[in-house]
Amino acid sequence: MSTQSIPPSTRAVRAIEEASIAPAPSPLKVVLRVASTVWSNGKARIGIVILGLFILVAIFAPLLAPYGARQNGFDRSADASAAHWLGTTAAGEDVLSQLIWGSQISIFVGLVAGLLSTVIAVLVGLSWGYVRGFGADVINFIVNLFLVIPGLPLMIVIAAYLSGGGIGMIIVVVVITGWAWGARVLRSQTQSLRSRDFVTAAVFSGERPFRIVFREILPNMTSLIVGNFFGAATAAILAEAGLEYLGLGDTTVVSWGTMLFWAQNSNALLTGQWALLFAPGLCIALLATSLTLINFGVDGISNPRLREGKQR
Amino acid sequence: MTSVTIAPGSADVSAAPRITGSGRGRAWAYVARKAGLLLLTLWAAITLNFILPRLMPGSPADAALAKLAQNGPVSDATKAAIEAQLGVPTGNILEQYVAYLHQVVTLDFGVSYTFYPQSVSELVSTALPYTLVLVGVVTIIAFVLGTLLGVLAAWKRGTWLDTLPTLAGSFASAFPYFWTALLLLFFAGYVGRLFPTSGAYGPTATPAFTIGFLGDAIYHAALPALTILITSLGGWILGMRNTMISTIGDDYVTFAEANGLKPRTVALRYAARNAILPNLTSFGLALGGVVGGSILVERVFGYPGIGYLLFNAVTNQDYPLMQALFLMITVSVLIANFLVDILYGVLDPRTRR
Amino acid sequence: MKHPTRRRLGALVAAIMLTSGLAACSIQIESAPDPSIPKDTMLVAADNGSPLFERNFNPYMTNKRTAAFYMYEPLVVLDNVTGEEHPWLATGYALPDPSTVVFTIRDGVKWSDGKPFTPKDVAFSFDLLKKYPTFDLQGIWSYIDTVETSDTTVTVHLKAPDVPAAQLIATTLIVPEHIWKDVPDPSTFRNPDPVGTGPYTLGNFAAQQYTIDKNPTYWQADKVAAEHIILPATNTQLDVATKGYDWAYSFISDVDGAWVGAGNKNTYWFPPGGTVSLFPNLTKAPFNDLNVRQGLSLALDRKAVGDSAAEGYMDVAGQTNILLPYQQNLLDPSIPDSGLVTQNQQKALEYFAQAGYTQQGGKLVDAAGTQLSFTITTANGYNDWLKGVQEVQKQWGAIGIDVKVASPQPAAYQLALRNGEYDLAMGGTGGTGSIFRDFNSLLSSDYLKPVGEEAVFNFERYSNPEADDLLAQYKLAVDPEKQKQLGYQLQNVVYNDLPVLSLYYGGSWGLMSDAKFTGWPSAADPYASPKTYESTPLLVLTHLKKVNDD
Amino acid sequence: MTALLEITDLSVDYGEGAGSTHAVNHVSFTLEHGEFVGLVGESGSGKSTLGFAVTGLSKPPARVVGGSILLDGVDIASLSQADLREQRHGGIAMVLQSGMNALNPVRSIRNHFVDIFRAHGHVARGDWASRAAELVGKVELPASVLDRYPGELSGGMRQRVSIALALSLEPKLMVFDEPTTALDVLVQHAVMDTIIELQKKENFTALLISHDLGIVLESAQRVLVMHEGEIVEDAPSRQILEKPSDDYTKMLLSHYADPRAEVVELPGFEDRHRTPAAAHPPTVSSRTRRQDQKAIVVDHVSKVYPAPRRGEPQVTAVDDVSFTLEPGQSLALVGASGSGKSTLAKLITAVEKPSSGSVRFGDLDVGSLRRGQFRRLHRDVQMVFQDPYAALNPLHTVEYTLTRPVVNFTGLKGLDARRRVLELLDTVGLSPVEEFAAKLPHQLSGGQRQRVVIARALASNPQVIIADEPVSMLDVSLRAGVLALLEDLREQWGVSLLYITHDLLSARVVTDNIMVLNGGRVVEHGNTAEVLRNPSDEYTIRLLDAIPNPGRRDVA
Repeated sequence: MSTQSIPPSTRAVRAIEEASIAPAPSPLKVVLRVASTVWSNGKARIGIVILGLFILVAIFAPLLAPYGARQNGFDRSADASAAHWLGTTAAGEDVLSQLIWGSQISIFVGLVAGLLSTVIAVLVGLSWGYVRGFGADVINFIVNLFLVIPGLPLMIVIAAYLSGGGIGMIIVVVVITGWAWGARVLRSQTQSLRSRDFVTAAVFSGERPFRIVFREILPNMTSLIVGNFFGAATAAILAEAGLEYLGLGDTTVVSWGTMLFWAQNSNALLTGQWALLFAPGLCIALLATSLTLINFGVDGISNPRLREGKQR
Repeated sequence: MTSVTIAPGSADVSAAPRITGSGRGRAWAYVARKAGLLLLTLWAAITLNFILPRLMPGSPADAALAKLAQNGPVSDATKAAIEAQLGVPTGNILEQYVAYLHQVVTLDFGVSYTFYPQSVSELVSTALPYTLVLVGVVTIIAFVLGTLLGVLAAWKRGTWLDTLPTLAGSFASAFPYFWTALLLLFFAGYVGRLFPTSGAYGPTATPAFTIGFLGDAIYHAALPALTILITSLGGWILGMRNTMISTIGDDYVTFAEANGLKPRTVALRYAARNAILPNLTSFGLALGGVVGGSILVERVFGYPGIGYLLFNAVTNQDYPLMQALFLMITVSVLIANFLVDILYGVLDPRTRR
Repeated sequence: MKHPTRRRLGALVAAIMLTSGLAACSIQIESAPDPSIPKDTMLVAADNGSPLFERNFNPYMTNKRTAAFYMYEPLVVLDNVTGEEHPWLATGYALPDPSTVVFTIRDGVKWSDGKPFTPKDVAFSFDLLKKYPTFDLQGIWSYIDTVETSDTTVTVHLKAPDVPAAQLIATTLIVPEHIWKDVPDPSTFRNPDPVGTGPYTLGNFAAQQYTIDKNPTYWQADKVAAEHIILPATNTQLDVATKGYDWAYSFISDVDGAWVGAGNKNTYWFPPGGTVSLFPNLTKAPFNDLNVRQGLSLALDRKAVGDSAAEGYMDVAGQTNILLPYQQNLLDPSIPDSGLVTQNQQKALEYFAQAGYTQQGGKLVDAAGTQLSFTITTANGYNDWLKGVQEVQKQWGAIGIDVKVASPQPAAYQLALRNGEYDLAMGGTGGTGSIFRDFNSLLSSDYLKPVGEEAVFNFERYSNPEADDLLAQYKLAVDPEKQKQLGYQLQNVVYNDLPVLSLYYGGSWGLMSDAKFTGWPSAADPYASPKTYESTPLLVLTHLKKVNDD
Repeated sequence: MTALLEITDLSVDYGEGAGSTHAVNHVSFTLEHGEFVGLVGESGSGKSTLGFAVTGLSKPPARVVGGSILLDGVDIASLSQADLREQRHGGIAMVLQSGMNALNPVRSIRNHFVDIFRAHGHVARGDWASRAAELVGKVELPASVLDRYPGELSGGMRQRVSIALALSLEPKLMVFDEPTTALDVLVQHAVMDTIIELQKKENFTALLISHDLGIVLESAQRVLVMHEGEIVEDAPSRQILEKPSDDYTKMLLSHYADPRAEVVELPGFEDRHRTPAAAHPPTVSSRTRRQDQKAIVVDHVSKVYPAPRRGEPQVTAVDDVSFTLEPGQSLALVGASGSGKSTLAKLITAVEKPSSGSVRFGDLDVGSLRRGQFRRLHRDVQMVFQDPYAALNPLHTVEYTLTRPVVNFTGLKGLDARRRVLELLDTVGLSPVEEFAAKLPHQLSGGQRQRVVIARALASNPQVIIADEPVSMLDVSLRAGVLALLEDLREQWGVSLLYITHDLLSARVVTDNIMVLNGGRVVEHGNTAEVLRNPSDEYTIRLLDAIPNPGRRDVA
């Protein structure tokens, strides 16, 4: 421990530096280290377990689901029974099977929309952090605009015009409204990194700007990017559920959001079928929670002060 | 000491940045800068609102006519009459834009396709107060409460005062708004019959500023408010906790402890007071999300606000209404953000420099 | 570190198990009427706010308050379930020739402000619709030439001989001349204080709920049982089921469990209100080939489609455009099995073979080996239709047709339908209560428009001189028996030529409670449609009896 | 009379269990009333940890694991948090390293005082204003600062405010933890003077924690030398200076010298009597390796930055500076912070463009280079950065870091490039080279990192190296090695060196010529030894006076 007598402020700075850095040369190892740091956080571990379970359920849906997602012809609005653990829908479909199949869409939308928003956020954030002058001001303005414009109303309006587009449309809408936050965070990190001496040193080493951005700056933001991905995925899952609940998605697809839409539509509460309403909502909440919990661990990487442990 | 004497202290005192201009002048400059930005952002949002429908497939005019035609045969004469009545846009894109800007400035958004002959402005102005009060008040309550809990969690880090609110908060904030609303509606409204299940006030009441009516209004707003509170509280707790944990590690907190200040003073006036600043910015940016969530909440509770109206407009393809509502929501959020900026300026002396 | 984590995880799992356990048992909602609502007052879900009520009682506006229908009356009430006409403000009408309609106006009717109702009011109302065409939603002035009045009659001269137009004209709501003549611009007039001839007048009006009170001077006041009617602005199905509503018009899933099971002597009646059909685009191949239409029709299990769409509450529709069983007397008895088409895949394939399509490897292909493939267009948000279409998709898929589903927003759907830009589209037919109108709008080449131009009716773009001729004869037929015979022939056109593929009946979703009032329309006593809007509620409101009327 | 502070067998650990380290290892010492004692050690010696333990401010992961801290007979280590807080008034006060960060940025200075008065109740409410004014007066600040916010004050003023705040506790013992380290040289000197005088006037006991033996010897009566968690020497200042007994103390001491002295020797640097005539030109052999030696010509260069905000004047960072850096020459650029020396370095390396005047390297107009053309300049002009912790990308191995400039500038590839990298490591004295090539920055010490930075600068075989305070972040004991390396390179490779520093002593040992900058202008220039021995400009004299000099002050 060589930093112990460095006074607190610099100690913290250095701790951050060393934390966001540590032993890895390749981005792959960085990811592995991020993963292990995240895993060391108790809350994050719960999140990873829950997310893992959901992903397994989604992958093995064909094996796990007792019936097909749209298979109907069972008793309508039936209560839970041995044949239908969570009852049936008003259309005579098995709720449990829909729940299991539905996980595919929610997870797919969450991951894809999260990934796309993160990619856009990284591209915009990095270039914006690296350019200066008028261009940066313009980007700044646009990003701020997207930040303050209320996302869901914008999504609703866009979705209303682009109706019938299905999952692809939802992903597009979620990405359009979801990239700005990450871009802002990554931009400020890029700015702080680009003023670091090792970036200037890379210029002196004759590196081209492209290589500086992707080999010097980007790998140092791994934890932020990972965090942004989980945040964006959480937002995407909730947004997807909201849009589908309002009937603005593709209602023919079985997902947790459309299950809630049909449940609302056939008044599942009224028919006493509240498992139909409760279960998809709980799954959405658990999935989103799992991502939030994972981000507790990811936060700990970018800000060591947030790591687990009693402080006072 | 050497031959050249330097007055002790003079070197660094003179090196202090010169303090020019009056504090008030700088404060106004800050407000003016933020107001300028607000206007620019407003313009951009208004323009976006203009461009959006024009980027989308199908013209709003066609959609409007198709909508009206559902009621029965539309003769050519009627068609023309309706076109004129609804103010279906004419002229080239620039003329439309100018006309549109004029409409926005005069708050004349034309006639609602769905609720004809009611004008859009009329519909918006009846709904707006409910949403503003509901969302505004609840958001502020949630922010204040969440911030306080966050302070407590950070200060008592590692104890149950930390773990419980953080875990519960992060779980609750992952609830879809409408789902929380549905659960509350069902259990507290229909099964428990504790609260009314729809409307902003009793069915027979007439809005007035009397104690009775206000009480009734609060009673009716209880469930929607609780929904927004439950789902948004966690975010504020977490945000405050995390920034406060950072400020607790700052030197001025250590120094305040070294000076033997009371723990409460250190926690509130030093650690929390500084942690709240970045959180305030997040507050401004999160407002859009809360307003969005409230749309779903209003839909579930049949609360006669902007959100419910927007939902109606969307399901009925009432484009003028939809656009006006989107604009209203955006403008409200922008203005709220502006106010937050001003508050930030008041709270942070550094912005006045 | 490890222990608390495991404990937390355990708690989480326990919570999930607990909630899922709870979820396993369903909860029966009980209806609990508001005790503050007296026995003579009816709670009706008829009017929805936006979400608040706008005080608009102009009967000619689309967005009027529904109760305007209980305040303003037509000359004749036409019931669309039975197709029966009930003389109302007119004691009757006659057609001395097919171009002239003479309405005999009821004597002794008073406006709710005490002024007498006269034929002048009728003529004034007709004129109003001429002056403000947006009011003329039924387009009566496309038939009317002139209107003249006497002390007791109103005579309408038509532009051309058109017997069925009389009925249309007769359903126009009538407003008082003495009030409306002073209205500066009726086209934007919201008529906040309505004065009508109807059984009810406006009581308290608030943005979330209004009350209408019995009109003491109503011309058949003795038949009106409910003293007051409360109309709230929000009527969610949960509200309807739990708050002791007396009358609502709404489709509720699992009606027996959710509505009847909620107690409060709840009953329901879902008579057919129209036929939900598939419109083939007859300008396009292969739908212009009758063999293909026959094949498609025979491949359908309509029962399954209807069950899927309406959760088993609606009957299969026959291929006749007639609503059964309540229009049984209008049905051509010679049509086999009341026009019902039963699924017969073998026969379907035979028809397809005649059209050049054969099954190969489970796919229905044409001579070139291309699979028969098309899209069914339905409207986003019309969820019963969507469910029905999905069932159709499944069934046609089973014989090897590649069916896609498009569900644009209703406006875009309407546009596609009207412009003929679709392969097959879902749509409603019939159900107006008038046989002529039901078939005219479906078959008349008067409405024929080329693809790309908006048609107001005849969306499938059917053109058949025989049908046109039958419709022209109908316009001249004053004799009911002659009308009936023409109706039979029109039914045969639809049955044989398949301009549309009827699927199942669209329901009229009447939910009623016998707790306070009895005498609701029902399968046993189908005297009127159970719907809460338009003029048929006048029939219901004058038919109800108070419970414990002692 | 008993001792004010009596520390017996104190141990402080970092972390728990197997992974813990002993930061402070069985330390014992006493402080008498009214004493001024210095605590010296390099980074990692445990001196700050000790300071925090003494003041009862140890925070996790640091834990006091043994021993006692008796203040007037009361054991601080065993006091409850509440009791500890109570005793802050009239007990131990602490001044933290960075006055910039020790004040709450959103609270006015007055409120900082009020918070303390309110917490301890030792000043009557009516006297708050006058007492606060009196206290800031003691640290030579006007009463008007009370209404300022910390952000409106300079670093020196803020550190003075923290001292006044600590003083307001009327402490018996004041612990100063590196009170001037983050401050500019001239300001450091002034603040230290204030501390020394305050201690005399107010008669509190002072414990000055510093890495700088010079500062400590100049102010303290007694010095504790700390090394690897233990106190290796505890003796009066004069004795430390004249007869140090511990080897570590001796080593520390050997790195101090007076740049004004006739002969300046540091470990590894025998004095070479730099005079214009005797300047060491590069050896002939190294010179022949160069085909085209070019000079850097700075011609009437000014750099003006726009006003930071409206209504304020624009900032002239560099004001009409001209000089030539001949091939093989070494030139020191000295000045306090804000003197423009770093801006000048940016202008020469094309990071910034001059507002007027020109910078030329041979026939290359540096000021007009565009981004894409930087390689042309950087092939020959390289830079050594101030902070070796920030100058290396933490994710790249030493080999990667060194390979990039080799590939970019020399065109070598594959094995040839690797051979060149290992050669460079050998040149900067990092062997075994294979082993160092595979290391990541965090596995290296500060000195080793700086050597990697130097090796990177050498990779393109440059003609000019610009070194921006290359040793200021390093511990004293490591500085000489890095400086010696730079010196060797210049001599053996024929590289010319522009050495930017505020440290006149190091300028004296590595450069032939010197330029003193003040407010963006050159105030004095000439042969380094001559200028420093006979300074003519008042600013140069002030800079020289600000250097802590253990031998200069009359040690009590």
